[in-house]
Amino acid sequence: MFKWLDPLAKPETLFHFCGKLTPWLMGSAIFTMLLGNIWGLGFTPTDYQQGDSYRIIHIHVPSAIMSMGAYMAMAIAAFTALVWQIKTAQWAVLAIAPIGAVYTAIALLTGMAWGKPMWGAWWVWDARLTSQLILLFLYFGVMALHGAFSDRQTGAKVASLLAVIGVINLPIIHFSVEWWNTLHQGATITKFGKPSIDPSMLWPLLISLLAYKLLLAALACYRLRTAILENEQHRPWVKQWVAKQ
Amino acid sequence: MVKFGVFLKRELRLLARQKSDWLNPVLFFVIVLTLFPLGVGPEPNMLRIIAPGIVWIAALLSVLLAAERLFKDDYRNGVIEQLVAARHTLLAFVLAKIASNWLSTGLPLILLAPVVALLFNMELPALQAMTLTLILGTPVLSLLSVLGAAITVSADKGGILLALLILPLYIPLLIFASAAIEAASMGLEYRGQLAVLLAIVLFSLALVPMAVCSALKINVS
Amino acid sequence: MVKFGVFLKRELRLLARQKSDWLNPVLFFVIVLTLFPLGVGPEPNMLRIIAPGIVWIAALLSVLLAAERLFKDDYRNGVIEQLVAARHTLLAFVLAKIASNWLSTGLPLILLAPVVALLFNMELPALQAMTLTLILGTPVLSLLSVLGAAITVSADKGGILLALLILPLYIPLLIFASAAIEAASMGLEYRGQLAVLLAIVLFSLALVPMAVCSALKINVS
Amino acid sequence: MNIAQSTFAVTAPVLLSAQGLSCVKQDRVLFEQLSLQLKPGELLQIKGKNGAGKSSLLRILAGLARPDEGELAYLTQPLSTQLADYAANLCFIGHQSGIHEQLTALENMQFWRAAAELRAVDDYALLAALGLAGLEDIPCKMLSAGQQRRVSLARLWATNAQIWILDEPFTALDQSAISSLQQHFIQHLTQGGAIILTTHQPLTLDYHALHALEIQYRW
Amino acid sequence: MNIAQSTFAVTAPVLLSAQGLSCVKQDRVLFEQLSLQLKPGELLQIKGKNGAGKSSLLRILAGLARPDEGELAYLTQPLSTQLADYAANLCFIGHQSGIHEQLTALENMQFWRAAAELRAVDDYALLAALGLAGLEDIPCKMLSAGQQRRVSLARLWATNAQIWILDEPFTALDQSAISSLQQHFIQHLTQGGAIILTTHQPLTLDYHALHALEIQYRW
Ligand code: HEM
Ligand SMILES: Nc1ncnc2c1ncn2[C@@H]1O[C@H](COP(=O)(O)OP(=O)(O)OP(=O)(O)O)[C@@H](O)[C@H]1O
Ligand SMILES: Nc1ncnc2c1ncn2[C@@H]1O[C@H](COP(=O)(O)OP(=O)(O)OP(=O)(O)O)[C@@H](O)[C@H]1O
Ligand SMILES: [Mg+2]
Ligand SMILES: [Mg+2]
Repeated sequence: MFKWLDPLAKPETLFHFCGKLTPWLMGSAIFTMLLGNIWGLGFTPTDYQQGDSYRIIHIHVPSAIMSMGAYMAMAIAAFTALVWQIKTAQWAVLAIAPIGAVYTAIALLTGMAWGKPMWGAWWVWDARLTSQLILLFLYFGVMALHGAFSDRQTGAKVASLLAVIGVINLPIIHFSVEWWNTLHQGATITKFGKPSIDPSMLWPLLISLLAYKLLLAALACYRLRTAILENEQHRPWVKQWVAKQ
Repeated sequence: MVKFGVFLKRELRLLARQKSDWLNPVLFFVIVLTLFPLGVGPEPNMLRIIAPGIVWIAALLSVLLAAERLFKDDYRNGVIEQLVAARHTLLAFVLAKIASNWLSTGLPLILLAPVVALLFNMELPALQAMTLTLILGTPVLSLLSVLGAAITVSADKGGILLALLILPLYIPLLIFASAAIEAASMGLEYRGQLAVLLAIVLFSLALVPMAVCSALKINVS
Repeated sequence: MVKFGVFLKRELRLLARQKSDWLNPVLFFVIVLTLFPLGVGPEPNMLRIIAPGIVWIAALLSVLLAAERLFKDDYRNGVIEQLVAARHTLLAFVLAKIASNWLSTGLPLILLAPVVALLFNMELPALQAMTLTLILGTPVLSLLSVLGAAITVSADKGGILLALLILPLYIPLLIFASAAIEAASMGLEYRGQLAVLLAIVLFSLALVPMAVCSALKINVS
Repeated sequence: MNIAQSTFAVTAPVLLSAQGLSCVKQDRVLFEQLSLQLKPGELLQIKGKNGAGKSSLLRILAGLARPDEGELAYLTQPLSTQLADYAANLCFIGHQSGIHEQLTALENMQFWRAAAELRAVDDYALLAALGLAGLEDIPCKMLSAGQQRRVSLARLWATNAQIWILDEPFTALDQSAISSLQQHFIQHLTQGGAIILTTHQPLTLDYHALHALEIQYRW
Repeated sequence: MNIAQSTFAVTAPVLLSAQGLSCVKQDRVLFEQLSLQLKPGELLQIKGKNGAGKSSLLRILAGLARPDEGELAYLTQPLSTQLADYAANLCFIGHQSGIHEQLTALENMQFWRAAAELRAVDDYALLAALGLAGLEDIPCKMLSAGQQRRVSLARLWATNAQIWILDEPFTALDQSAISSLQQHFIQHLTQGGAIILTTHQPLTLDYHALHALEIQYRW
């Protein structure tokens, strides 16, 4: 495993590796995205309770799930960066953070848009909603922290540290928020139960999920390449590469 | 006033260089607001009742925190020392600081009002009243916080001292602003409260900048 | 641990030299608490319901404000740089900072609990629960705030950023502490919540000091 | 000092004069009954051991602090009635550099242009002449100690002020920067300017009217 | 350099050595392929213009920053495996003085005694010898620039560390303080210590093994 990963720590190798990967990832992301959405939006039956508004599920659920997946990916990169002192991993953290934040925001916004017809309010202080909001804050924290240092290196390292600390916090927040709600017995709105999903809806959903995953990988690779170029601009290999373009 | 322009540009440039300077107060404001439902409980009616007070307390705290370090860098680097030595440009400098503080914290809070209304399920009239009180009130917040920052600039640990000096001055603002929002949410007239807020703004606009200048002079000598 | 003693004495000496360092957080706490009745309205029942959450939010903000400048002076003067160069004494130094932060802000808040109970018309069981949660929770507050201060020590603007980083981490504490107080005021059992708080304290005591050390190292290099 | 110069100095007006100054810090008298005069073309070097009171004197002369006793006069008028005029004719650079760490060298110059009425010179050319070519556009925080000092001193090439008060201007500068700064001092002096400075390093050039004032370290 | 000394230097173990160091800031290469050796009894002066990269090099040598390329060794072992031992044998004083402004000179010494394993010397006598008699008990904030520097350097009289890394130690000091500091350098060197320093002021005493390493300012 390490034999395979070790050369990737070198910026130059990683740059070319990502360069090769990006078009494939992007292509398959677009393909699955189209497939999932056309199938999901066009060819699934209308829900007898919710009408057509439930179709937002094809954006909401994958982005919600992948917002957490992105955080995990970011935290793993951060952990690698701190323990093995790998610079490229630091850059990966910063490459993933904004994508994760956007996913989180999409999940929140689509959820709110869905909640208005369902619950009659844009926002309720439900456990899942609250923890998703806090996830957004965690992403913002990582990004803001990076921006607050004029020394780029320090900023990247510190942001990695926070990303790692945040991952310990993620399950804690998740569960405590859940308990908080049951403890209080205050919520007047019954939480949305797990709707048992018809297979005809499940498949497009799973495809969309894959699409979001691929898109995350593609965008992360792309951003990582940019970051490598930015940080290594003084190196001869970058100059050679630029000259070739 | 040409100088005011130059100085304001400098402050805005500093803000642009560090986006966190204006992003953070906004995020802080939102985070403090989310703490309340977590601490007090998610009951919507309860939240709607306490919302006006909480919004204003959160606004106060975020402006205060943003102002805290306003003069610190310039003091430590000797910039203020030299402005005091140069004398005539000090007031323009202070006005630029106040303006940039408001632009970077007060203004975003006003723009954020709809989001707040959403989080707390506020109705349209309450939202309107909240926006109006924020428009009138945030300049006062900025003025007072800048004053506090100037007073404590050479104090060895400014942070909390600043908060202490400013919080009592802020009480009238808090009372009238939250009363206005409350009145609005019950469908009542609230022009009276707005008039009081207006008076407070004008009063502090007239007095505070001079006070800031002399506070800086005292701190340098 | 002899070193821990020396370092703690140094911190306490600094506190003794600047009384505002520990007086101000306490006063800030009280002032923020008095703002709530002003902002939210003086209705006693309402106040009693929101009291637990508000006490804990005020406690957080005051510990946070106190922590903000904890490392700044030592960073600017190059003290931290040299401690990092000397390596083995860094942990003792960090522990002393955490201890002094708690002694100067957490402890006074605990002693202040009866006054708070009075302000908000809390009953005896609620007061007891509040004191217990403060005893268990304020060390966590100190730990987290010191961590935030260490992370941002070389950042260009500390204040609000610190708050932004720490607030999410602080949410479990807030939820369980205020739930405990609420349960107590309704005459219910609250050992479960206390146990969770205890777990959080132990967990953060074990991990945070190391994290602070590495944050300082990163900031210096 | 050649004779032509000293005659010039006698007939020239006194720019700044101090009579019977004293300064007390805590319970220590740093200096007492100190008097001095500054005329156009003169360089006055305040000497003394560490802690003698040089910086304290300079801050008093710059109008930043008040003397415990004694009078200051600008162009023979009491300073207190002339503060604005004096300030406009003064350039003070203290132990602190007076530049903002987050701003670039260029932006700091622009700020000083507005704050202290600098001449509209070409900042790029000026900074390049000071050895900062290519570094005009990064925040000063990222400059080395000596480079920050250079940015701070760049003001001296653009100011119209006649009186310069400089507290250890040579700190952190390398030898070539020190000698070009001294060259600039001489130019300023021959154009009728006047300088008060402290430094622990020797002044190496040949000044026409170099006066020294030694403050004894007292305990 | 006399012959006896240089033989000693050849046979002595290498305390600190660096191979092929390079340092990159932003997009600028400050130095590349820089190598050096430090033996007991040697004083190594890093020279270079403002901004050449002297401070950056010292921070790397002190283990505070990592080089972008290259290896460091302490007593011929890689530094990364020896960090704790190396730190215990090192005294680093950078551009910043490392003293807390609110604490008195004595209290700062006590703090350093705990933090950096200073010898138990008589602090009062030491501070008095450094010209701070009577100022031991006021917060360092109230000391002059040079006095603060003296407090910071007082550590050098009480440390057991063999390797000293000093970034412009003479800043703000007056001539007498500079020469007594240099005297102390010589004493340290003859006792088998080693020093790396930067300074823009000339070293005036006669050192037995004085090496210089010049970093060219590159753009
Ligand atoms: C702002 C509002 C909302 C937010 C922040 C939100 C957040 C989330 C999150 C984080 C997940 C992923 C859960 C997991 O992976 O375990 C999720 C899944 C889901 N959400 Fe939402 N949601 C919101 C509103 C809604 C609404 C109004 C509905 C429909 C009634 C809804 C239906 C679902 C469904 C069906 C799933 C997938 C089921 C599952 O994985 O258990 N959400 N949502
Ligand atoms: N954090 C940083 N980011 C970018 N560039 C930096 C940073 N720190 C230093 N530099 C650059 O590195 C160069 C060397 O700085 P350094 O402080 O090592 O110089 P120096 O040789 O000590 O100079 P001086 O004699 O002025 O102290 C400078 O030109 C500076 O612009
Ligand atoms: N705020 C203060 N309170 C008490 N004493 C002070 C204060 N500021 C300075 N001093 C004392 O005044 C004396 C003179 O300080 P000053 O800074 O003027 O010295 P200096 O001649 O500039 O020395 P240096 O060469 O070190 O810069 C010092 O001995 C210092 O202890
Ligand atoms: Mg001085
Ligand atoms: Mg240097």
